[in-house]
Amino acid sequence: MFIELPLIILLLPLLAFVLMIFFGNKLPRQGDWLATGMMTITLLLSIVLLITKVGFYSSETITSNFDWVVVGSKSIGFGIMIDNLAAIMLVVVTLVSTLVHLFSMGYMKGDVRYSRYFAYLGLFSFSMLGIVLTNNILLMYVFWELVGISSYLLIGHWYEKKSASNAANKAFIVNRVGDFGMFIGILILFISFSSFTFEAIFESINAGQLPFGSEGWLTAAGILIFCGAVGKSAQFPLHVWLPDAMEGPTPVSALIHAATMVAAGVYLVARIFPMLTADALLVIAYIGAITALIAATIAITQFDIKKVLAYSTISQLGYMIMALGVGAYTAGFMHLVTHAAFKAGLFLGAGSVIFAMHASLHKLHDHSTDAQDIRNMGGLKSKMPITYWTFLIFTLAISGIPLTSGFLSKDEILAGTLAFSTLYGHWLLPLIGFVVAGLTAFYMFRLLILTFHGKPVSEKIQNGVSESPKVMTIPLMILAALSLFFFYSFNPFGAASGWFYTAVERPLSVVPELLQPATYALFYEAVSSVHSTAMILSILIAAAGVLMAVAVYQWKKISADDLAKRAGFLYKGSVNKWYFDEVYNIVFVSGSHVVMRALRWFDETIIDGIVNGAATVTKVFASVSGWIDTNIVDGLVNGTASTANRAGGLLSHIQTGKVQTYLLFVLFSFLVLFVLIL
Amino acid sequence: MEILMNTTIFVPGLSHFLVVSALLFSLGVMAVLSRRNVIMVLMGVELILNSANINLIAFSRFTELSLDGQMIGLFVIIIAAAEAAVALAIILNVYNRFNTINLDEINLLKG
Amino acid sequence: MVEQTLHSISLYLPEIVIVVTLCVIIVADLLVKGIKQVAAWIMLAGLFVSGFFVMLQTGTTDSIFYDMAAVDPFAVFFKVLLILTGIFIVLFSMKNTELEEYSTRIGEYYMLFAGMMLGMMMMAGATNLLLMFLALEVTSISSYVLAGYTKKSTRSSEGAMKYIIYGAVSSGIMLYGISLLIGVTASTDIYAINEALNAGTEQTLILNLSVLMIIVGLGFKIAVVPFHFWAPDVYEGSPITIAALLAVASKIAAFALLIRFFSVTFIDSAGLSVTGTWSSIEGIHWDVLLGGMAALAMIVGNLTALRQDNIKRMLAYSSIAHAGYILMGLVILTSEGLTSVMVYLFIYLFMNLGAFYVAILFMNKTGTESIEGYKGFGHRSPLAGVAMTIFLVSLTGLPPTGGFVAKLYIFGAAISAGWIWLVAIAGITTVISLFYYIRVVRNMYFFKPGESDEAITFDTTSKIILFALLIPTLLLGVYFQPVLEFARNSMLMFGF
Amino acid sequence: MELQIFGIGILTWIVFIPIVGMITILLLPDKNRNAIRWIAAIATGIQVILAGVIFAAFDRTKLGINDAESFQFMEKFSWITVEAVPWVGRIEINYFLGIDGLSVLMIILTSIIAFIGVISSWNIDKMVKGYFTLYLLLVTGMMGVFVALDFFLFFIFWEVMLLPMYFLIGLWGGPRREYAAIKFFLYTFVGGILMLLTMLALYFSVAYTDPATGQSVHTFNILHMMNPANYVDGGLLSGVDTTWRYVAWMALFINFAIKIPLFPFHTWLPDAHVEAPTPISVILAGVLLKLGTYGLLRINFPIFPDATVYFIYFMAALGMISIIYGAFCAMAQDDFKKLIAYSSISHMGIVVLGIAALNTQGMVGGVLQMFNHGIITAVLFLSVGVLYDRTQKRGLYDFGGIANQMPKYTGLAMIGMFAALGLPGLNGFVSELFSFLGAFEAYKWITIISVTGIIITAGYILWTIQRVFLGETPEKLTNLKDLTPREILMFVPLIVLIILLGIYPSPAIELMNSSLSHLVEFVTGGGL
Repeated sequence: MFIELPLIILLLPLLAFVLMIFFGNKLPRQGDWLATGMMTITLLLSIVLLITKVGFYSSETITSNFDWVVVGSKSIGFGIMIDNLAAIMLVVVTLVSTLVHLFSMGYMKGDVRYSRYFAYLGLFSFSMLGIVLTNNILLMYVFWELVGISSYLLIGHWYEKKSASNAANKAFIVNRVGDFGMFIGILILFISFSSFTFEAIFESINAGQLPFGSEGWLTAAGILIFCGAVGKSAQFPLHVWLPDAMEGPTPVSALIHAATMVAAGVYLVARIFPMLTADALLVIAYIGAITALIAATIAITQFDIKKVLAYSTISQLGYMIMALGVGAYTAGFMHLVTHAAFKAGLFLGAGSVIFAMHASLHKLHDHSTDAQDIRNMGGLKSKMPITYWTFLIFTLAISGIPLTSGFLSKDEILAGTLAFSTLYGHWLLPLIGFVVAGLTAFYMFRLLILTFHGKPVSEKIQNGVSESPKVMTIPLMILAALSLFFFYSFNPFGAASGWFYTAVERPLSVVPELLQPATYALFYEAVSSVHSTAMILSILIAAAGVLMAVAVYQWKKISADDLAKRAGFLYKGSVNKWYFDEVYNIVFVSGSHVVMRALRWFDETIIDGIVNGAATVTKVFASVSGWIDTNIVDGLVNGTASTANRAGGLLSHIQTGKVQTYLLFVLFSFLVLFVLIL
Repeated sequence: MEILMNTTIFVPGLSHFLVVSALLFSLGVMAVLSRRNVIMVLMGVELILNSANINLIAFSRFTELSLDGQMIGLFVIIIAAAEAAVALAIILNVYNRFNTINLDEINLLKG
Repeated sequence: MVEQTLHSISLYLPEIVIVVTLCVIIVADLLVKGIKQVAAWIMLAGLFVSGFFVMLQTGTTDSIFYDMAAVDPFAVFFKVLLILTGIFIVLFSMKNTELEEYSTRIGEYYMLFAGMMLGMMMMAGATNLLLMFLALEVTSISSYVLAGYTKKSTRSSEGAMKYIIYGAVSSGIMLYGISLLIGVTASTDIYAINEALNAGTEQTLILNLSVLMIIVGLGFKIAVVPFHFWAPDVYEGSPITIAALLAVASKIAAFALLIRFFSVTFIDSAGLSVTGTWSSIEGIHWDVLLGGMAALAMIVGNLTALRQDNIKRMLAYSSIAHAGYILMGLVILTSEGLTSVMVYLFIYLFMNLGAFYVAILFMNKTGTESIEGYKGFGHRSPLAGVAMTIFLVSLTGLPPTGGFVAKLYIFGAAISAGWIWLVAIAGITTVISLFYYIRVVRNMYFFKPGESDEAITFDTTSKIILFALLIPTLLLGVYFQPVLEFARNSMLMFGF
Repeated sequence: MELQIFGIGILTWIVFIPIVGMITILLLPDKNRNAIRWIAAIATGIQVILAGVIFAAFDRTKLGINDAESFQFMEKFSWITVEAVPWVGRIEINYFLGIDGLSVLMIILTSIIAFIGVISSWNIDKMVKGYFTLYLLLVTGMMGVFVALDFFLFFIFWEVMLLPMYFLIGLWGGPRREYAAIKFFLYTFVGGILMLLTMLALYFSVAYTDPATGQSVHTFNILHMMNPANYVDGGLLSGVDTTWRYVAWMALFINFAIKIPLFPFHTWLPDAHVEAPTPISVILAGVLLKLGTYGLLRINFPIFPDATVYFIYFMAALGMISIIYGAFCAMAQDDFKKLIAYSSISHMGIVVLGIAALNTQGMVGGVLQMFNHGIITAVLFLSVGVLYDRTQKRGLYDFGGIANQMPKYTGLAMIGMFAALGLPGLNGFVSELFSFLGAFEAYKWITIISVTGIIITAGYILWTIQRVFLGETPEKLTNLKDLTPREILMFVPLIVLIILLGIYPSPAIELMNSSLSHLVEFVTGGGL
């Protein structure tokens, strides 16, 4: 039963996609019920699967493999692998997807390409489930690209807007850069181990085989594959696409760019965790930390509600990556799960707000005011109570306030980094971790307060705002519930005793011992010793962040402008997102434009010119000799032709028409030949 | 003159003939190349042909070639005559068309 | 002696038939008045009869008139080619509007034509220097007159005049060379000369000089650079049928003579072997000379042809270039090379005559000889356009046409003999040749005919003649075994 | 394996059925335009059916390449035989057809593309008779090259394509058609001469001993040329690793590189593509370019294994340059067709890189890429054609917002574009994957640089999509009609293939797996 079930789970959304693409427009209500219904079935099946798997087969890994293609003597298989990681991820994806489907029925109502939108959601869900279910890095790459393309299609859903299609392009191309590394990594693995399956690769490494016989290449392979995660999970330096991706419809941002697709990178790192060397892990940890810090610092100063959330997503993803890097495997993955719930909630909540604002602005025929700018909001609390309260829960969760799911996972991550430092040094990692925790609490509460609290910026707009319909609020409530601690562990202050921790265990490293990170036992011991310190610190810092936000924005004790002025260039840098876009624009976009124009010029002038070029040489020659008249260009414009032509012209000048000249030439040649043969 | 007659030692050898013919040949070629009048050019051609004739006859006198050489000489004379006849006819026709027999002026066909 | 003479006469029947034809034409021209084209028909009949007698000689190897001429497969091969060309030229001439103006004295035309045929057939068989020279002169003198046949045309007159002056000087020089050769070896028979040379001689300077002088004469006849200057002017000036005759028949005959002369006279008999490669007599570098000339001919001919607008002139340069390719087969000094020369000539006959014929057809209908004037012809006359395209493609040497096979064999022979540099030049110049051939095609097809231009149609006879040339051109591209075997068997006369 | 219809081998049928169609067309009067079109469609349709039969009957386990016994559907007739003469021995040219795993896919590709080409030629109204006559002749030439096993025959088919192509571009092409046509002609002709000379050198260096008569026979048989034992002593190309063998390899390589086209022999391609009418661009990119790489694999690799190994690095580097260079140049284009033309250069570079890997993955990837690229560019050129038919424009900036006007068209075209971009799930990805897999095993850095090409490719494809399909629809484009059923008909088979082979490429790979493995062994083993 077990293999059919995941297959059905995988293929149902594909079926939905196909049906919606071909028949969506012809169905009643453009088929939204069909897509949502099928997704709901998928969700239910996934839950069944999760319970069965974790409940009854917890320690087993269920795989099935079939030959996809045989090349030479090597056969390449495709297959499905379900371990607890996959089972949990499955539920996360289907749950968020179902809720987003539901939410979209309200949010996207009346859209020009309504059925197309649902079709793409189906395609995305299919691809994402593929990533989760596969046992094989190649197939993962395949689905990896497919989620990329669905993300491309969804970001560009409103493709009439130039900014939307630009954002879609940017997302895809930046991801391609990461995928390039991942692709090379995959090539290395296959060439070394003749297989794409994780299992076989790990076994080979465990047996002491190394890519090209070198430890360096193993580390390189790990980092290269991680490049894929850098792209997809929007890690520094490839994080620039995610904020732009907010051009897509908000539910899409919730689904793809907050909860699931961007977490695929984390999932990927978790999948390949056993083959990562200590060096590779350290790189990963630092990338995560840098990302978390950069994004958090940017998020502080943004005013677009979705942009703030986007940067917060990047920052949280940095957390997860950092956690995996330091070896806090379970914590990282748990953060993925909890984050999926509350970040999806935040986005949907933001969606609800934007939806309401749009409706209000629409009524006022105001098309100049930005519906997403928090400076235009304020005081929406009373108008949208459900949205507000759920939003508050999500904010608490992301800030790591106790009793929320976010606290559980974040706390473990911070403990992990601290433990890592006690083992290896690298104090920067926990330092960044705690700073970012504070920043997170600060900017999230800033967002919450500016949006919902205080006085409305414009009474008129506020009057038009009303609570969203049920299809939109119910998903919010479900997600809010899921952002509370008891779903993950009955102990609100320690996740380690919960089912999650027992279900998802850090896998054993397969790399040669010298290259291994600290063993689980060692690491766990370190974590236990610093756990309480970390917990207290994290609570304090989060509280400080919240307090600061409240002081600045609620009580207005401290002027935000003042702070900004004091921060000086730091503020400027943060507002301008540390100029990443600008630098990339100059270096890569303009760079490639220069290269391509240069090559085009080269192609048309030099390469083609060599063919046509001899002509130029002859022309110079011609002007010197003054022999060749210039009016002889016939229909053959081509250069070689005209070269030959000119030569022909030269020769035909010998043909003077005077018979004695001919004879003179004959005599001359005669003499020359005579001299030659002597 | 007298001295020459008396010097009976002098017998023209093959090389004398060859030198004469070579001179004749060169004169013919010179005529062909330098004269602008077609008739004069034709005279040059005659010189060339006859220089060859001198060769042939000399060879038939001085080598085992015997009469073959002289026979060829005869044929050549006939051919030269035929050629001259044809040439003159053509030149006449050219004169009718161009009103000149200056070779430099007859060059419509070129290039 | 009488027996010998009678025997010789029986083997000389093809030539005699031509002589008879010549006489009959003269008589008929005087007596028969009512019948149109009577001379042409007589000429045609004569050629067929002569061809019949040539066919009878297949396989014979004999020497006639006291070693003056040979009747052997080699001669037969070339005579067949010559008669074929002759027949086609007669057919061309019958319909040529250029000649219609002179219809009252058309007898002269065919009479001279017959004379020229006689000379050329003699060239194919001559083994004695005297006969060789005579044959050459008979051919030349007839062709001088033929070139100037349309005497009301200034161009024709000018061409004829240049031709005769150039020709006379060349033959004079050649005669001087022959006289030197005869003097050194004391013999006029080429086999005897070969023996004498093989016995050893110190006169290499004189010999080389005489070789060079003879090359001047023969080079003039085959129009190879640097002795080619007459050709474009004469072709352009002559009636187009005569241009075709000069480009094909006279070249074929001259090659027959050239091959026989050089590959008999100057071959090191000790170096002959079954491997089919030979060497020239030490110290006499005729092969190098001819090789250089072949290269020059390919380069100069093809390059100069690029600039021509007159179709006759273009074909003149093209034929100069082809002379270069053909010569290549000779200078590599292998039997394979000679075979390939013969194959080339066989195919060259059809494709070149074909190109000339289409030019004749277009000229008959529109009066233009200018390639620029060909614009839109392909649309106005699909059949002739396609035919012209095929002939030109064949001349370029693209498969599946005969021209490809011809080049294939020449190139192949040269490669197998190791003359890579020559083949390289041939390859490059072939590419160049593409331009001027394709230009005609381009003009025919890539331009719309003008509003007033009507379709050009031809009568059935013309079409039949066209197909008679077209089909071999195409067929030889895919099936050439018979020609190859014919050429190869004809080669056996040298006894290798 | 033999398969005969009316006593004539199936390969002869598939090669010459277009000639039959051509002759029929020639006999019809000019005015019967539809009859002419239908005849062309039927002739090429029969080809497709025959190709299907071949696909079904093909024995996947046979090796082919150098082993005459394991070629399939073989037909061998003596064509020209000149009996032994003392100085050269016997001469033999055969009508020798046969296919192995290397050619079978190309035959299928050719038949499909030829058929689609006819459908997309339906709206050509200028000189219909001439057009289809030349078209069918061209098809015969292409098909012939893929089945010929005699070098002479190969060469004839190769050159037969030249003239029809010249006319098809030159008469039915765009504004600068003449220039493009002559450029194409010139390049190919130069290559042809090089090939001719090499062929002759091979011919005189190879002589096998006829087992029946004991005679030494010179032959154009490609398979005999692969056997070192058949080289005569002292032949120009005899021996191993001689300078002449390198020269000969290079001459052939240049010829094929012109067709592929590899940097720096590629400049004919953008012009030819841009000026050619749509169906001819389809044929050109879909089939003609593959002749180059096919030639490398059929002739260069097995006949000159030593030189191949000697030059292989050079070849891989050229492949790399083509990939990157083509991609950048594509990005710089404003003309839709030119963009696709340069993308072809880039994608054919992948083929070259793959086959230069000299291992099975690379080889399989390369050959599969030949097939896939054929299908994909066909779709792309058809897409341009559709727009060009409607607007007479090709500039990328002339369009925008097509997606709203022509949704069906946009969907189909975008699948093609994504396939070109190497999106997994579509066929382009599979072949690129294997090509790079193979290449990486052989050349690390070259491959890594080459793979950056996929980023650039994504760049120009997405940019193109954005400029053409996305955005607001400009006023002038608001009355565009979506695809007609005929147009859908020409897209659908290709799109189906793109998706099918993207998901499950095994049927295609099975066909060539054993042959290509054998080829790799043969070449790396030095031809033994």
